[in-house]
Amino acid sequence: MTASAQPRQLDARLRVSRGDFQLEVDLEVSGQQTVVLLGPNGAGKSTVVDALAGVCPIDAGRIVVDGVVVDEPATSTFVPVRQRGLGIVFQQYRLFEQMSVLDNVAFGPSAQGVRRAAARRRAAEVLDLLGATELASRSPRDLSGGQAQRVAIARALAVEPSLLVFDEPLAALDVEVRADLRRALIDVSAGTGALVITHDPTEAFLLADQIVVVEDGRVTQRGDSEAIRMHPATPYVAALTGTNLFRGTAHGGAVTLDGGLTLHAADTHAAGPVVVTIDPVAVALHQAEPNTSARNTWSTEVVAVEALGERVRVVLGEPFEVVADVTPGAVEALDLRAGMTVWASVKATELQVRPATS
Amino acid sequence: MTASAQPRQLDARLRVSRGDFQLEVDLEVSGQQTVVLLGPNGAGKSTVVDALAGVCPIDAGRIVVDGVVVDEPATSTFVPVRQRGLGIVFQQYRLFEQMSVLDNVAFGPSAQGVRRAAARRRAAEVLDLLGATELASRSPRDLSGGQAQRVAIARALAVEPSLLVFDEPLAALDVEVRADLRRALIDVSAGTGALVITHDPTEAFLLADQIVVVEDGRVTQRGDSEAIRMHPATPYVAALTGTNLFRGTAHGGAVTLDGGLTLHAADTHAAGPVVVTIDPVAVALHQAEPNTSARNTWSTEVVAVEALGERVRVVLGEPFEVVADVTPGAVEALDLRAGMTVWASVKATELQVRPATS
Amino acid sequence: MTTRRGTEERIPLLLGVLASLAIALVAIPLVGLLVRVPWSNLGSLLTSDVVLDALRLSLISSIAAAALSTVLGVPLAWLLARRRFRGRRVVRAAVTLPMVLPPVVGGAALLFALGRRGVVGEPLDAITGIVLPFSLAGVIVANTFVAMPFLVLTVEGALTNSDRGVEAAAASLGASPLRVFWKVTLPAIAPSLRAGMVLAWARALGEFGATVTFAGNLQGRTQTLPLAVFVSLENDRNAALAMSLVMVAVSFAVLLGLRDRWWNNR
Amino acid sequence: MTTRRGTEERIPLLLGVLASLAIALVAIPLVGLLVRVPWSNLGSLLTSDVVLDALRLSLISSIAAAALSTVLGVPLAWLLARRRFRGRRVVRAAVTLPMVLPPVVGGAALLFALGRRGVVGEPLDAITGIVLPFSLAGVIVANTFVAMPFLVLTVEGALTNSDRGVEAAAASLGASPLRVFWKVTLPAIAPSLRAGMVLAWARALGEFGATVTFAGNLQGRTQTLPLAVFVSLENDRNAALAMSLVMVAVSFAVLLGLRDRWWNNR
Amino acid sequence: GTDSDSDTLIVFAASSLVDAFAEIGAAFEEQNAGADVMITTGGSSALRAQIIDGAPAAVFASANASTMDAVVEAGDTAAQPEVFARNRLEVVAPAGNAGGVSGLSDLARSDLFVGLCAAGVPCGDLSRDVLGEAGVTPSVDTDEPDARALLSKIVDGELDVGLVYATDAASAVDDVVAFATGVDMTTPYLIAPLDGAADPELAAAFVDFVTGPVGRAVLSDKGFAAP
Ligand SMILES: Nc1ncnc2c1ncn2[C@@H]1O[C@H](COP(=O)(O)OP(=O)(O)OP(=O)(O)O)[C@@H](O)[C@H]1O
Ligand SMILES: Nc1ncnc2c1ncn2[C@@H]1O[C@H](COP(=O)(O)OP(=O)(O)OP(=O)(O)O)[C@@H](O)[C@H]1O
Ligand SMILES: [Mg+2]
Ligand SMILES: [Mg+2]
Repeated sequence: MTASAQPRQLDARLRVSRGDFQLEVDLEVSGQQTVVLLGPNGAGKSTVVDALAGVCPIDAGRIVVDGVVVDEPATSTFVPVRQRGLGIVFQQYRLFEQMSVLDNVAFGPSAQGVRRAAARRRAAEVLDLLGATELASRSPRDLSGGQAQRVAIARALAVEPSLLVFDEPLAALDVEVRADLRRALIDVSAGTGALVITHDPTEAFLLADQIVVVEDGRVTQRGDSEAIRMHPATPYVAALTGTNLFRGTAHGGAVTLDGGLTLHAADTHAAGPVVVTIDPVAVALHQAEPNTSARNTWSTEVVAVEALGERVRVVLGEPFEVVADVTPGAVEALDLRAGMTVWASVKATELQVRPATS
Repeated sequence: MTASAQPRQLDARLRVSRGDFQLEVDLEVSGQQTVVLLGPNGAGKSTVVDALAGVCPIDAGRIVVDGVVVDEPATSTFVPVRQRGLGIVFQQYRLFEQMSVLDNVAFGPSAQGVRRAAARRRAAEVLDLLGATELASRSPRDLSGGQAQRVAIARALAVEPSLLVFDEPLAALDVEVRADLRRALIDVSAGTGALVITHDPTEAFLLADQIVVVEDGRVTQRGDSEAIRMHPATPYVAALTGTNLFRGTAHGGAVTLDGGLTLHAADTHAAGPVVVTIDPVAVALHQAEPNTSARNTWSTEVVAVEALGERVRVVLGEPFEVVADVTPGAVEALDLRAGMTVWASVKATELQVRPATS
Repeated sequence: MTTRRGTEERIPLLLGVLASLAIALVAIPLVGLLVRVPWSNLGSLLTSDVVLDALRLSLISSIAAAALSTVLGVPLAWLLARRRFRGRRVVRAAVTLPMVLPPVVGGAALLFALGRRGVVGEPLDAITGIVLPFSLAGVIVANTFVAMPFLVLTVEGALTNSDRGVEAAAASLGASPLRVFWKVTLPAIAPSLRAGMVLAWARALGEFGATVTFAGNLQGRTQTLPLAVFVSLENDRNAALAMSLVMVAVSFAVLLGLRDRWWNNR
Repeated sequence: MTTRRGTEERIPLLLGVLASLAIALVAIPLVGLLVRVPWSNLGSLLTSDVVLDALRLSLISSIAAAALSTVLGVPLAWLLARRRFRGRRVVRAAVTLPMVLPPVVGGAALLFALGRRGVVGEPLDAITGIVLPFSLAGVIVANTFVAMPFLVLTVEGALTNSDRGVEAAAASLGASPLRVFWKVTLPAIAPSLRAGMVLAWARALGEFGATVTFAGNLQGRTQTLPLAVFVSLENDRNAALAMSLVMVAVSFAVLLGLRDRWWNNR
Repeated sequence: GTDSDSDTLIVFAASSLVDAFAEIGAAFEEQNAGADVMITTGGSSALRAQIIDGAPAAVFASANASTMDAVVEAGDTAAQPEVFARNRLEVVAPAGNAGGVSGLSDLARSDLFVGLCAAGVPCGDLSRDVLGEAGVTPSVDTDEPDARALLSKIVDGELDVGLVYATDAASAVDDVVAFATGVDMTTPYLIAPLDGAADPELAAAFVDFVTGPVGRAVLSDKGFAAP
């Protein structure tokens, strides 16, 4: 879904260093796309926002918004954030404590020259859209966490930006509002592009036209929800999607994992560096050493047992961390508890081996 | 799982007013229980924390921690929070910006008289437990959102309180860390009780021994995960658990909903105020007026269509808001889009009618 | 929110003792002063032309100086706290100098600079005909010179302390730096700004040395209350005490009149 | 984090103009002063016993007064900002009075209270033999009296502004109010505390009227630089200018010496 | 306030002349309808500095010769200065005389709190001349910036003894006891009209009035000696 003639809303090559942390991320948002930046804590997601907002000017690279270069160290170009046409919701909300909620939301339109009364009308509209009308006259200091987040979102929406940038926009919201807001976001960003930052995979999969996975300052995978779900490229993404993923080296029917352990695989053609994924459902558990056709068996410790809807997720520890999904019946039968020792088995055919690409 | 001889960790009758908002919540935590306070935004969850922390002294009622009355207006009892033995993680983290992360975590032990070196050792231990060792020498100002939340949790854990109070402890954390932390929380609170506040039902269902649902300052339901899931008492809880719930009045085989609409039910004995629940799967959708045996049919507008794993959730609007879960195939067949008009039907036998208790 | 009695922690002993000492240090001399005031013939002492003229001039000049200090000093404080520029430390050090200079020397410096024969004053007179010394304008300039540094340092301290993230948010909504400053930055530091304004006003109200040196001491034109007090100290001590009492009363009235809300807006 | 050049927004014209005016108001008189300083025989003027004695006394007394103001004033500011008690507004108004009183009157009030015949001073002398007037201790008391209010108001403003949620968090971790104050509250307002200390120090360094009235003027015992300046203004203007230059230089040195980090710790 | 500057006669006078000039000014206003005499007092040298810096004064009355000389040198006087009065010093102790003071020699006692005017101000210079003449080395506790400040510390009992002008001692006759120094030394008071006077004739008339019979009478009433 790449735009053709129309300029991209955002085209950014970001190179920022912040203390010891180095960020190297390339991002594009075009047309009416919603791009989701997904990554673990401290991956650099908010740093991307800070770079776009000019709080952390980039050290190298280039930020282009709506066809205009807004930050490019090489040419000493730096456009202040107020002229960048971005609507940003910061992770910490950053509401104006000395104004009412209504004035917070009206601030953007006012700043853009809308007359006072009109700006307040616009603010009231947006608050209404987000179901926060009754908060209008409150002080931000007297809001609950979720209410504050809703107001922060309203404030950013009120300026009708050409690109929306949302840092964890839904984290503090309850489920009902979250669904409403998700719809509102999709409505609002129908006209414009949106860059949404989240660590919540469900949110990412629901909102995203494209997902960009960031880990430790680097992009580790890009693609639509489907592609990311089907072919996780890193252990982090695999964990997100509930898959076990390992890196290793294949040699004729066996794969030696980076940890040292060797597993048998059905695929005898692969060679060299590979990525191995194992569906948690494919991991079977046994009370004693199993007499099974499965080629891979090992004894291990149960680290944790968690209910997961109709299945139960069992986390296994040494010698290699694997997640197994079993039925509640199995848990009862085996009397699974954290700390106990069990035997695990995986059939060679359940190992999906792909050549490592990165 | 109620404690027997041992005094309850927490026994609170909270009556607080804050501006227009009134809170009336009774809470008990005993033994090694984890009680989860679940509720929508602005329900008063953080106000409960503020009351326990003495930030919002209660107007009436009584707070007893570990058998000691710590706040009771009737007897003018008020014990400062520092003597209450609570470990609190506030929703806004509230880290000490002028200290390093390590000193933040060591602050509690130091305040309790532990010598400097020992306090720092303890802090390092807890940081390690939460996988935040590499943050130790950083300033809280230089942390990402999730890192800050982790440090706030470490800080509360370091004091080994007799009751842990966590206000949305996992909101900003990524999925991997969340799972780790959930385990750590369960570990830590194994010795003590814990009061965990959240708006995330998954989190609630995973952590809770008991769930207390708060809406608009009042408790609307109590029970274990199972009970809450099976018998939602309010539309909010129903929405959480993916069920349609309505209130109305039954009269011989029909129920008139509070909105005015009348539905046919199989149960002809119920009379008076009732709660009606409908499983989303039981709602069928049709392109035109259906020729069906279903007793309840109506024409309605599609408000939203959302992918939900293998099913698709369709939100229907006027004349009454119902959620339908259909297969992706059905979506394609009907070409379902937000804004279009469809016909919906529900069999009378699918209406579960229970007498309203509250 | 009204707090229930008994819900505040006791005041720590150490802090209570030190604060009491601080109050004593201020209160005892004031009591000493009040004891000596000639209460019996206070009325006649205070309704003289000299006192009324001086009171009027004091109010005008101190308020004008506080206003001028705010208008000029807040932007300077912002510049010092928010922008890195060459010579920033020198400017900051220079701004505090009027506090350090004995006021009399400050007045002399003002004369050297802005006096009729002064470096800037002479051309100013020649071009515009404006003569600052021995005029009310001169009193205001002298008062501003000594009072402004207090405002600048107070406001700068508060700005350094304040959260810049909120300013970034305002800028991202399209607000110009001036709008951010006016609508977001200033309201956020309001309590410190108020403290700074009170400091400047009070310093100006009590100012003596620089004023007498730069603007002279003419009743009805440049003689403010402190000058009148000083003159009476020389010959009529009772009158001086009575006038001091007026000053105490005026500032008490103003500071009490600023309702508590004005100070504690949260 | 070093900022790339060109990434800061231009200084808004209005703020820039006003800040420049503020700088001019301070800088021009200083230039005027520097122009008149007798540079040629500066050396001999400055190495006299009078100047060296006065410099020593000035440094001792101003630093002592700033320290005393901090030790007493910070607890008082905390009390005013954090606790509601009867008479709080009266105390706050009273604290500002020493700023408003002409220093000479302040000195007189100190004499009435703490002088040899004073309300408190006479019993103090009788019981302990301590006589404050005409001693260095008296200079320090006078300096503290005039300087402390600046610190109190600055710190109180900052405390009112600061986030009490963090204090609640500290208390919930078991910290006593004193520990919260010392470890959390004070560090959080450090920039304003520093500003207040500089204000108090500078005010004490320049203090003249209260000192001469309360503690007298004796070379080597109570004669600080401003007193020496005042006395020489009468007869040896060059010496007075030279000494003023010393004061300017000392405070410049101190303020520049406080590294930038000391001010901007974030 | 000031109605019109042309009728206002601004007189700069040394501090010790405050009372005397207030009376003389009032008498002058009575004789010259429409004239408004405004007396500004201060240390002689501070006034000198202001005059040289362009203060709009019409008449200057100084408490010693050297300050007047400086004004003359600066070319700011409109006529030759005249001596119009003299002042001498007295030893002064607070009423009750707790220190048992009896004369100039008590200034040498270290058990007393002793105050003088600072060197450089007229009364301070005169004090040092007098003490030198009498061969007394004072045990000084404070050098006050002017005679009035010194007097008020004696009145309050903060100082046990000091040297002030006889005119000052006379003004506080109820609060102090005074003793002659035994040294015959005086300081002259000079007066001159100034160049910057708005109405030079009025300025000259005021100078004549001060040196004339009315002025002389008031001055001697306040304890000044004849020129
Ligand atoms: N002001 C700063 N100075 C130095 N390092 C910082 C600063 N802010 C963030 N960092 C570091 O940069 C890295 C990226 O932080 P960032 O806030 O971008 O993470 P994030 O992806 O938004 O994480 P989260 O999901 O926890 O919000 C982290 O290691 C963080 O500690
Ligand atoms: N300081 C305050 N003054 C007045 N009202 C307040 C204050 N703080 C919160 N409220 C109001 O009290 C109600 C309960 O707020 P609370 O913070 O307890 O909600 P919450 O359940 O924690 O919500 P969230 O999930 O959004 O954090 C809300 O309506 C809120 O607006
Ligand atoms: Mg972040
Ligand atoms: Mg909350």
